[in-house]
Amino acid sequence: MAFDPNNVMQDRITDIGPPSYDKFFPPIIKENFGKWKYHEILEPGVLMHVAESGAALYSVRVGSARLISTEYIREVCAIADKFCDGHMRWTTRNNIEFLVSDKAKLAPLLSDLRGRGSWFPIGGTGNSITNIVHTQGWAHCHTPAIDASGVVKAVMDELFDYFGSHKLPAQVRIALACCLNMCGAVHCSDISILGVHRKPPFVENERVQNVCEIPLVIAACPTAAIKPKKFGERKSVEINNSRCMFCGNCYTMCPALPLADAEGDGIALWVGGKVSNVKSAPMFSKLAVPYIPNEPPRWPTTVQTIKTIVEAYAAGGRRYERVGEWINRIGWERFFEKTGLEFAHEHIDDYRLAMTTWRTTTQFKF
Amino acid sequence: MAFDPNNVMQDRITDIGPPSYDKFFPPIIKENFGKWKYHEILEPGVLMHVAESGAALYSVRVGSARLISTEYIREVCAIADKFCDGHMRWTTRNNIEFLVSDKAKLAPLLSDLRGRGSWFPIGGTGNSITNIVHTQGWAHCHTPAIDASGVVKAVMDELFDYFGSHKLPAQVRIALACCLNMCGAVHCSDISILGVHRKPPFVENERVQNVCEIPLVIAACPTAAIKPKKFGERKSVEINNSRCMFCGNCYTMCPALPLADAEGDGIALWVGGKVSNVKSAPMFSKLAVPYIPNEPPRWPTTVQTIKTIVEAYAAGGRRYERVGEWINRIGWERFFEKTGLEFAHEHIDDYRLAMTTWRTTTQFKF
Amino acid sequence: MALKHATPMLDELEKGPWPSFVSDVKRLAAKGNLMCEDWLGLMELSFKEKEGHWKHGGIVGVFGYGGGVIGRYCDRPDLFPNVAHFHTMRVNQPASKYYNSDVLRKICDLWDAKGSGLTNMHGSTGDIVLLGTTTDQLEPIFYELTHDLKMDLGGSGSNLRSPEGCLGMSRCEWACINTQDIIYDLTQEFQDALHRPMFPYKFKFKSSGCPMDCVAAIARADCSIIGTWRDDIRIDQEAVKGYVGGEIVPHGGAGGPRKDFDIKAEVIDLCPTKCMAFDGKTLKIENSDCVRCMHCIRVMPRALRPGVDTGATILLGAKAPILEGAQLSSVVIPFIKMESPYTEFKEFVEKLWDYWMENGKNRERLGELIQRQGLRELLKAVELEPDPRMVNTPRYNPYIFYDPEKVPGGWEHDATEYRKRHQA
Amino acid sequence: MALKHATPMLDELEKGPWPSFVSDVKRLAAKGNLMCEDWLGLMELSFKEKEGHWKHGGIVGVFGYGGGVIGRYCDRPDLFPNVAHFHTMRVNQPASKYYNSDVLRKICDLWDAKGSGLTNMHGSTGDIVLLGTTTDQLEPIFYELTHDLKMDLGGSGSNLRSPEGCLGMSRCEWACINTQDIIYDLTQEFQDALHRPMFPYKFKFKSSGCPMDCVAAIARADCSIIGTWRDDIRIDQEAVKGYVGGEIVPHGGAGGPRKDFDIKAEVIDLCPTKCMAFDGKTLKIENSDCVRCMHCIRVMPRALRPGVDTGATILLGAKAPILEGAQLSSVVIPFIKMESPYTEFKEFVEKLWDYWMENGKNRERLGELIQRQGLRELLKAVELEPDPRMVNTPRYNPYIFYDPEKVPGGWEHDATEYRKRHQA
Ligand code: SRM
Ligand code: SRM
Ligand code: SRM
Ligand code: SRM
Ligand code: SF4
Ligand code: SF4
Ligand code: SF4
Ligand code: SF4
Ligand code: SF4
Ligand code: SF4
Ligand code: SF4
Ligand code: SF4
Repeated sequence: MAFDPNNVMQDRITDIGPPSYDKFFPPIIKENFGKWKYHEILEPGVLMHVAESGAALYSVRVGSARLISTEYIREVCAIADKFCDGHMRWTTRNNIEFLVSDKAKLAPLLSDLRGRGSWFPIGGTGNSITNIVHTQGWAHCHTPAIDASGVVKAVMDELFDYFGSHKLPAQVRIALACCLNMCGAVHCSDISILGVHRKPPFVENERVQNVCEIPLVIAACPTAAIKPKKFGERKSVEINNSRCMFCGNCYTMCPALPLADAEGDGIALWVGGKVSNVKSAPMFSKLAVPYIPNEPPRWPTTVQTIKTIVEAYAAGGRRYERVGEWINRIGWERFFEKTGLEFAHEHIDDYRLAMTTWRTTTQFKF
Repeated sequence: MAFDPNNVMQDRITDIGPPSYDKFFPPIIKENFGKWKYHEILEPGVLMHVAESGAALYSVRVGSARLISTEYIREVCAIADKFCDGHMRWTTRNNIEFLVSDKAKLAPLLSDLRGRGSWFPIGGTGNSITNIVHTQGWAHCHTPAIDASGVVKAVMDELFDYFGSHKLPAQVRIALACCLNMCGAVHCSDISILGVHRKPPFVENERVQNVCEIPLVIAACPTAAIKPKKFGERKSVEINNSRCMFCGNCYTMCPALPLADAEGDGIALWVGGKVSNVKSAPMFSKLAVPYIPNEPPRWPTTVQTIKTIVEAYAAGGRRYERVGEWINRIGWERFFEKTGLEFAHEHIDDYRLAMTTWRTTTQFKF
Repeated sequence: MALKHATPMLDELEKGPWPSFVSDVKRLAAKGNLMCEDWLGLMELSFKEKEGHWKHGGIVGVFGYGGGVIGRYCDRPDLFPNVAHFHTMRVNQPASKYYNSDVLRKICDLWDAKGSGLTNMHGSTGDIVLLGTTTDQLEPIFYELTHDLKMDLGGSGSNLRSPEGCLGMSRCEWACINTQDIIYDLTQEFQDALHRPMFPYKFKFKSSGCPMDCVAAIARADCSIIGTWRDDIRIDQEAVKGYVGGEIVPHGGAGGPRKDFDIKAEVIDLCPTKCMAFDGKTLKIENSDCVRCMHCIRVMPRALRPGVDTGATILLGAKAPILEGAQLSSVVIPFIKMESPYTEFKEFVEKLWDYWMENGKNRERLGELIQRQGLRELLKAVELEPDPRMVNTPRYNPYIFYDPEKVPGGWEHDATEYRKRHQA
Repeated sequence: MALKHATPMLDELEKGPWPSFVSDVKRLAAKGNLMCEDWLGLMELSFKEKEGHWKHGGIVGVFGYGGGVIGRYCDRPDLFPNVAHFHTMRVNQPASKYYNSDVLRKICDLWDAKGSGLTNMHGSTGDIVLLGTTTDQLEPIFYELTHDLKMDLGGSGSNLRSPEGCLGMSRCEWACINTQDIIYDLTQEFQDALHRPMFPYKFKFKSSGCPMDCVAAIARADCSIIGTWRDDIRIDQEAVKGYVGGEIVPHGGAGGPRKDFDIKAEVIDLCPTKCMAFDGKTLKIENSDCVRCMHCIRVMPRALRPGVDTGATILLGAKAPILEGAQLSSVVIPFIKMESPYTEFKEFVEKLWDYWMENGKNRERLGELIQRQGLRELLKAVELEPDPRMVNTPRYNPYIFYDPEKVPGGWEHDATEYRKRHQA
């Protein structure tokens, strides 16, 4: 039965949930599910997983822009059909993996991919810089301080060499979020790119009462900077600018409190976070650079600063040492020295848990 | 001129400050000040410091109750006269050091000290348990939840063997404070004995207005549990018992809010703090036992629990490893196992920085 | 074909070796996709002005669901009428995102016909994100999705969000739990919570098969389910020799095809608990000291494997910074067996949600509630006993809220008797 | 001689090998000291009832001073009239507590005549604590103290408290600064602040000669002055050989007279920054990586010594838990030369106090003020530049209070222009 706009309840299907996880498995995975024995990365981007049965699955990982069109997906499908009996998957970091059951098709697949211009860079495995987890930016969201896809493209272009190689001490995970909501694991990445506002919202007193629920707006502010205030006859709010740290949470609650601003907005860079429990426990990312101006279309200062950090790490990190582990070993004083970044007031925490970050020992390096 | 009670201003001397630090130095220290070259502990309690000049100073350290009478001080003076030309000092942990410039007098001094009953135990150096830093308790303060000197005596009797020997992995510093004001380094000791109340203050509504400044009382409460309240015509305060964590700070501000109680009060034990910057940074002590009843005159449960902790450490700690470093290495799960202490709700922090203490990793031991 | 809007700034992003979303979208726009054309123009304007041009959502959605669609309107419909409405539909992905070309082409067909043709593969939570359609298309799309693709919407708003896991047993030798089945099962079990707002705020499940945490559960999920084991690491001593002898590439090749493996420097010395020893022949692990960090296993995957008594560690409360600061998840169940149908775990979840729904304030994440009320309240609500594995360190402040039930007389004093003993 | 009060519980504390304060006080009481007799009775009562029997102070003191005396009254003067008043006098100790028998006997004479004969040698802050006298004795004692003993009272109340240091250069080879002179000089310089309340709350200076911190300055002093060096550790390679060869007892004998010294296990491997190497002959230290933790030095005191370019690290804010939780001191000046007359340091202190006095609330310790206003405000007030050595880690929350002066247009938006670009 076709959809009938006048009767949306007809034949309605709801709450079926997603397809089962195994619905689209290639046969080799069905057969060896839970029985994999070991893996080996044959070359950057090419994984081999061997099952107890001896069966081997080859996964070829390619980078992707994540913001992709149906055109692009159709191309991916065509490749999968040609080499993988139509099977593929996406990784948790938005890379695509072509799943090859027949080893003979591996080399042809690789050369096919290489023949398709820059659409399908092979890499992202092992001690590489894999795809940047990111968010909407100017593409689709209402609170961004920066674009997402544009910055990611510019950064990945510069770091491209690290995507398709295994030459870093360990994996480096970069993430981007376009505002403090941090729609990603930006707070725990080796390097994080964060869109920040630097001007408090302005209050459109005429509109507040119409478009906002004032108690929700007040409750939304983490630093209690917002108070109710009458504006003539109309109910509105007042912002104590000196308590505002520009999170934009009030704007999410109330469109009459815009804070975006071409000169105010920009990028803060964070370093040293991680998620895995390998060797050291998961860690938050810490502030490296408080502010870099928004520089579309290619954000050169941001890109170069990240490059500098990566290269300092590549030069100084020891095998298996994540960025944060490297910094913990050499000390933050050395991190700032080696990267040439400036240490400023913004780096010193002054929020709720600030005192747990101060140096309460005479141990440091001159 | 003698003091004239009718004219206190006559000849008044003020603001002269303490005697200069070098006023009572023995000559050997005057001569070698700032020119010491190395030291060696000849035996527990006996330090030798050698100067660049070759001169050697022998310091004999003896334990002391700290709460001492003029009788006792006079005896100390007599000993100092006999062997040290009258020179001695007190350490930062209330031990006494007899300063011997003439090596020939060292052995006679030691045997003299040993001949004086239990007044002058020799030890407290190196990898020992030295004197317990402590406070007033029932001897002189108005807020204690426990006695100080009595507990210290009972604990040191039990640990006596560790005072006069070097058999621990590292030094162990024990401190006691009789209330949460913590008049000592109790918050950073290997083992801390802390007097705790467990009942909120009761409000003597009749008296509050007369004896207290209500705004100060309210401001004194760390958890904002106190509010002003009228009691008939009189101003008083009300305590939200469920927010009270029994610190007694309001009682310090206001005698009409007593909280001491025979059954409510008792001891909490803390472990793993340190002050020195050696190897690891200074650390706070952490809760080991939330509550042990007050058991005068010899606090057997407290004493035995401390003994258990010390022995677990003595058995498991590695050379140079302070109690806190030992626990950090083996993990808190093992600490509770090895000591047989119970882990309970009270151990889980729920104050301001609580979230920084939770286990945000899958790394732990079964 | 020339596009409607010149995009000199965006065009700069067609350079360079990384795939260009600009080239991609232009390609589709060039086929006559009007939404793509205007979207490019709008992006160019944002690049020029350094400010975004999307307004708040407004409530749009499909009938009977309280989530799955993010409303979005452009603030320059005068200039870009084709993206005046540009709502997102979140389509719940199959756990860990295996597809075949058949189903993907169907999605493309649907989205070319009824949406912008732009997608995110995938959203940060895990959904297939279909970017940009108009309000009138929502129901038709939903109909086709459920009827023809047998797919459903994902979560948004104060709902359960689409759960996600790492690929687990499908391709990974380290998976200690069946993450995919867990995620699928929970998603099905809690369909109602996923589609209809019933919580104080959003709630996320993520599951990783082992402590590598390849889905970043510990950083991003209110409830993180992470596989682990409680018996011994399995050792194949022959393979150890293979590594030591340079016959097997270390670290599964992640550091390149090198031959200079040094077991002491790379494994023994880097074990965080120093519980390993190698005497030149045999590798020994003092498993009671192992914290299952996976380091040795990942360096020598052919020699070492997780144990066989597997299950999960459950951690709670991860979230992004707003309001009370970012949190990682904290251990509340050190070990739980996770076997279908996950009854014990689901009972735990029900208790957890009851507690949160009863005590959480509007827009208060679970982690914030735990922060506000303390872990003690949570543990009581979900009937768990305190365990040192829940903390890195016991409290170091003396601000203990002693339980009055354990104090003789509770909170009461006998004031009269007190003053008999103590003159005021 | 039988004492006035039976003390069966206290008598239990006469047993055991540790010196007994009970035996000591009984000895004095037996000589006819009435205060001691009643004090013993009062203690016995406290032991029996498990509650203390002292009341709050009330304001007592010597003329012109706002500190130095702690008033104390007993709440059972009916039973123990001789300790009805039992005030403490804090006598400022000579820095690091060297005495000769002459001066101590004078103190004993004074205290036997005019006080209880009970003392604390010493109080936790460092004072000679004379425990127990009556109000009418305060002035006579003060007179004798200043005239005959040339001593003065120490601090109490919202004053500077009696500063204290480790014994430093007087007997320790590791002292990098002259702690005793620093403490004496500061005490003299700031006599007024010590005797007259001028602060929001108490303020403590403590100084240790090296990072061992034998006076626990980092845990207990609002301003902690800790000696350190910024050049290289001095190495005597011959002595290193002596240790390795078992000729010199390691750790200065602190672990007993053992001969099994293992330089690798005990020194090289335990160095927190792993900046040492020993090739069997020569010990090397990569000093630029050294964090001056003193470990290697304390293990081999005859081979290693601190450098010669010495000075101090200044840390601020340590305190006990009330109100805002215990704090350790935090680095604010990584390195400062400390040479008499300490002008630069004193200027810093003046700025610090100005800031605290201007901004501190009543009963707010310096550390709490810094917590409340942030380190940034403090650094501005004392004119110091931010330095990574001040933090263990830079901030990890994104709640940055950007300085409006660095933002074009500061906090202002052009609302009209904004709405030209963005329709509402
Ligand atoms: C495919 C994917 C899982 C999925 O369900 O999609 C995956 C797959 C594997 N991961 Fe992962 N990880 C994947 C995301 C992650 C994440 C999550 C993230 O980055 O957001 C993490 C945590 C990151 C962090 O700590 O910040 C992650 C931390 C690891 C680690 C830990 C490395 C470390 O030094 O901390 C390993 C072990 C290793 O590589 O040494 C690992 C190892 C592996 C192995 C070797 C597991 C196996 O035996 O198959 C897989 C191939 C790794 C490789 O690419 O070299 N995987 N892995 C994800 C690929 C993402 C991508 O496209 O790049
Ligand atoms: C006399 C005294 C200083 C004073 O001005 O009075 C002192 C004197 C020495 N200390 Fe200390 N320390 C003294 C209190 C401290 C304190 C403060 C405290 O305990 O309240 C500490 C910090 C404690 C802490 O970390 O919790 C302290 C931590 C050290 C350390 C670090 C040990 C460690 O493993 O952390 C050393 C080095 C060592 O012993 O290995 C040290 C070393 C020394 C040396 C060897 C220094 C020297 O070269 O002369 C002295 C003899 C040590 C011994 O007794 O074995 N001293 N030392 C104090 C004696 C107290 C007592 O009567 O027991
Ligand atoms: C689409 C997506 C970003 C992306 O480009 O992938 C996204 C987009 C938005 N997120 Fe998010 N979040 C997305 C994953 C996340 C994640 C990551 C995750 O789920 O693993 C997080 C961090 C983890 C967490 O939940 O804390 C995240 C933390 C937030 C927050 C902050 C929540 C907090 O407690 O701090 C907000 C603010 C809010 O809820 O008001 C938010 C709000 C939003 C809103 C709805 C904007 C708003 O304030 O109303 C964004 C809509 C953008 C749009 O127009 O399309 N989003 N958001 C992700 C969802 C796609 C999907 O379903 O797969
Ligand atoms: C006598 C002494 C304990 C001892 O037995 O040695 C002492 C005794 C008292 N202290 Fe203390 N404090 C003593 C050293 C300390 C120390 C240790 C130090 O100075 O190194 C501390 C911890 C460090 C610090 O300053 O934070 C200390 C932290 C407190 C506090 C909590 C302050 C805070 O900010 O948290 C209070 C509460 C108050 O000020 O109201 C306090 C209050 C008190 C009062 C005045 C009680 C009160 O609330 O009014 C006690 C008087 C007892 C009496 O009747 O004799 N005492 N007090 C110490 C002073 C002797 C001396 O001058 O040498
Ligand atoms: S990070 Fe902020 S701006 Fe970016 S998608 Fe999420 S909510 Fe929108
Ligand atoms: S932007 Fe954030 S901090 Fe500023 S007023 Fe709004 S909610 Fe408060
Ligand atoms: S710790 Fe408390 S009870 Fe003990 S002396 Fe200090 S203030 Fe008094
Ligand atoms: S005892 Fe402490 S927590 Fe309780 S009411 Fe008094 S000040 Fe507040
Ligand atoms: S989390 Fe563990 S089980 Fe899952 S993919 Fe990563 S390594 Fe494999
Ligand atoms: S898993 Fe980690 S902790 Fe366990 S043995 Fe291996 S390296 Fe050590
Ligand atoms: S702090 Fe340093 S200088 Fe002072 S006594 Fe201790 S070891 Fe010596
Ligand atoms: S002082 Fe400490 S950090 Fe420096 S070399 Fe010695 S052990 Fe290493």
